[in-house]
Amino acid sequence: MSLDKTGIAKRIAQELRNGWYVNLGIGIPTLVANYIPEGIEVEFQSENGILGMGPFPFDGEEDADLINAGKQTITAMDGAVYFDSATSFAMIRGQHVQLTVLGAMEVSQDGNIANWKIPGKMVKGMGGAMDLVASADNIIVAMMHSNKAGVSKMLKECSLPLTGVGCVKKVVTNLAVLDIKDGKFHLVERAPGVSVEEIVTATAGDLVVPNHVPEMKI
Amino acid sequence: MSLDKTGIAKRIAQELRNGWYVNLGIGIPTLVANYIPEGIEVEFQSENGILGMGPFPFDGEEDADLINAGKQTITAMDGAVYFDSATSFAMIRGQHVQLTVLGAMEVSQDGNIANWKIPGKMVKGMGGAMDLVASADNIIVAMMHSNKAGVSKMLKECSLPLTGVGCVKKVVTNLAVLDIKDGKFHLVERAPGVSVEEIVTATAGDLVVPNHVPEMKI
Amino acid sequence: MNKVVKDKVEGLAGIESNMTIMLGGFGLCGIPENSISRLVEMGVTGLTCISNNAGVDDFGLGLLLQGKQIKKMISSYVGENDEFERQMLSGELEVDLIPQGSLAERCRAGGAGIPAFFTPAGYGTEVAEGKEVREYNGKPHILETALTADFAIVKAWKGDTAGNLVYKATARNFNPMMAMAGKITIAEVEELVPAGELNPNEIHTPGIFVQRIFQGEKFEKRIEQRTTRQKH
Amino acid sequence: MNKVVKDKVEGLAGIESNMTIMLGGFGLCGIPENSISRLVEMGVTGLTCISNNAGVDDFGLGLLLQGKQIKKMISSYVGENDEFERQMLSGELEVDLIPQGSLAERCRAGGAGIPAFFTPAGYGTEVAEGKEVREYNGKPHILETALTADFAIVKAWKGDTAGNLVYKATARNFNPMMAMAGKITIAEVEELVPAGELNPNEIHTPGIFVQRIFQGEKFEKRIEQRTTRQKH
Repeated sequence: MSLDKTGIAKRIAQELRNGWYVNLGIGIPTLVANYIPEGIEVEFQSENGILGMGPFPFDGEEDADLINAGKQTITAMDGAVYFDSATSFAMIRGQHVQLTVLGAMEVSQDGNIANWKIPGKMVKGMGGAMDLVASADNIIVAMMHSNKAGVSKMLKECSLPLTGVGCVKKVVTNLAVLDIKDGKFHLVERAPGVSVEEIVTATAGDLVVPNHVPEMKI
Repeated sequence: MSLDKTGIAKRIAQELRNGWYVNLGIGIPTLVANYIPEGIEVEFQSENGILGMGPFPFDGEEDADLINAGKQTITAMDGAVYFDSATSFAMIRGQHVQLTVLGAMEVSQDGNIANWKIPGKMVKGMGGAMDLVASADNIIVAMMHSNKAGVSKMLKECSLPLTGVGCVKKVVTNLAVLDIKDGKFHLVERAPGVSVEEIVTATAGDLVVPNHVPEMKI
Repeated sequence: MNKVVKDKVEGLAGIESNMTIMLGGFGLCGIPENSISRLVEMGVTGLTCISNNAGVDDFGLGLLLQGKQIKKMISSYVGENDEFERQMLSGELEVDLIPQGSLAERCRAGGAGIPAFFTPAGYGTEVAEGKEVREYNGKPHILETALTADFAIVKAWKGDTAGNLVYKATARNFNPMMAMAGKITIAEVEELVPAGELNPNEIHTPGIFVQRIFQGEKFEKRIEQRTTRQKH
Repeated sequence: MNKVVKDKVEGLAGIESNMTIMLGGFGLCGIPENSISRLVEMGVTGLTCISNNAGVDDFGLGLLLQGKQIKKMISSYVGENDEFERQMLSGELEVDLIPQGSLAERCRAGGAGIPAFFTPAGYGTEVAEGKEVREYNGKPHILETALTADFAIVKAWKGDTAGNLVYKATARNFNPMMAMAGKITIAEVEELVPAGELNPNEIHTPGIFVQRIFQGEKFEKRIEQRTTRQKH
């Protein structure tokens, strides 16, 4: 049984390490904040200008001047700080943020990622994604293994305009955890109840499968 | 009778225009702040991080955390603001400061200036001077026309290591006001009681002298 | 150094068709609402707008899009706006999409007299097309140039008569860099106080960057994504 | 995210001879006094120090110069220090003099992941020797590269346990940029408060840039040029 979005978020949350500053993209990545493992303290950076982002405000306590990069109303934790966009990307580009989690439309086996444009159809813009993927040493992509039409998003080469090249090292999907190295996908874990065959079938790029593929613990 | 340092400062103060932000260097330039013409409002920037610099503090009210670029204790006017060094030079480099007044060891007729180093003898460093002269559109040099040995500081070419090239457009000395254009000094005004001949003699560079040279009004 | 102008009418005087204008804000947060409404009233057209986003259909820069006042948008993210997408896909609207960090840094550079800088963002993508690539620390970087504007319009929480500005929370975003990069910078503020009332240690934008300041008539401060939780 | 260390001993642990260290301050204003005294105690030598100034003979970085702990100084202005001048002119001390604005911007760039940028400062002078020149807006600019350090040591007025810092008046100067540019950044503060006590809108250096923070034992805060006027 493949994971739902919450499951993907829970699995990614296991990658968090104590003391990390973390930038979570819109969508599944945002959910990661809800599943921080016990004993782990991290601080969330939102690129529109807050470090120490807290949970959504209580009903009636929203502040139009306090939002995250997804334009959602939020709160600030004790020890939070606000800053301008140049400083925000100084943090990101200067590699002061230890982990970036973001979504993707496509990922290729050489670590390329596409998530900002479908020529002639959809052009929302890259927002901060190009800065994030070009800068961060540690990027995890959170996405469904295939699109709604059942076509694999784990490719030999991306077909859509790129967001960044050679930058993705780990992907967590509804089916599996994959590492990217040496120009190939490497199967690391499979979702509970998902067979290696299912993952192989759903992966269009080259996939290295070890003899033993452990099941995720969620 | 040539001007003293105060006289030079008074003459330069006449160049101030309402609403200008002004950076004053160490030495004679600092004195300019004492002679702002009536009806003129300017604000002083000191490159170590204050805009709206006020007079020296009263005895006993010095604050070690509030100094100017000459490391002197100062005060802050109403409307003052503190900022970091990068922001300070963003103001300077970005040409938000309308006038820079600084001292010099030598000035040449093509607008070059030297004021930071005497090889083998004195190396204090350029501080902010290189940024100031390379950035400002409007630079006035305040200096004595000749050095203590009587050697002209207004030269065909600077002999000392340069601080900036082609940047000085006006010099106010103890003897005269000179403009620099077309690769020559141009005599604009003479100090009260100083003859054109004295100025010609004290100027080693090419000097254009008009028929009538008015006396400064101080 | 009094920078105060009476209102948005006086504040935006001199803005003409075909000019380049920077506008602060992220989404609808920290946008200069009063000035945008004035731009609608003025009816200037052919504008090049530099702004991280393009508003929503009926608020923010969306209002200028409705009136076809914008010729070109320079932004990082332009979703949530159907009219924008329609004009862009039909070719009526020129769009230059820039990585958000590069947009912020290019505005800062414009204000700081830095004409160009290298950044890793966008290397290997269409953003890098035609741009110089150079390797630093074993990583390719592209050369990006500074952005400036005829007018920058920013929105602050508090401002003083000398033009010093304080922003609130994440409404700060692009406002400080854009304030630096305008040939003329206009600030609309929620509260205008006499010089000396703001703590000089707590000012975000020094008044030297601001040429005109006025207190906005009315701030709707619309929320784009109202997300809340229940009290237990 | 607790960044607190006990004292200067714990704060400066790991600094070794021949490392590159950035130190905040302008003249003697805003310098990390307690950390400098600890560097003297530690006796580390062969240091490359990046600091706008070099202290005076018996205070600030002058103390490290007395003990010949510094191999190289990267600064913009080094007057007011006889021992410095002696070591430099005799060739004992390497000195790299950098325009002040370029120094500030190079530190910021180091912290911000900008490996290089163009600036007009120093064009046509010996500072430009060997550097690439390019014309922008009709004016020549030189390419300057980022500066980083093994350790950056900064001094703030107040700090919280999360490493957020607030500076006072002109003691801010180079501290914020250097805080960004250290691989490890150490902050000594006059007052250390729990996270949540500083207003998040008024913080100058976000805690993300600071790895260790401690409250200094004692701040002499020596004044270099005491200038005053009489009350009338």
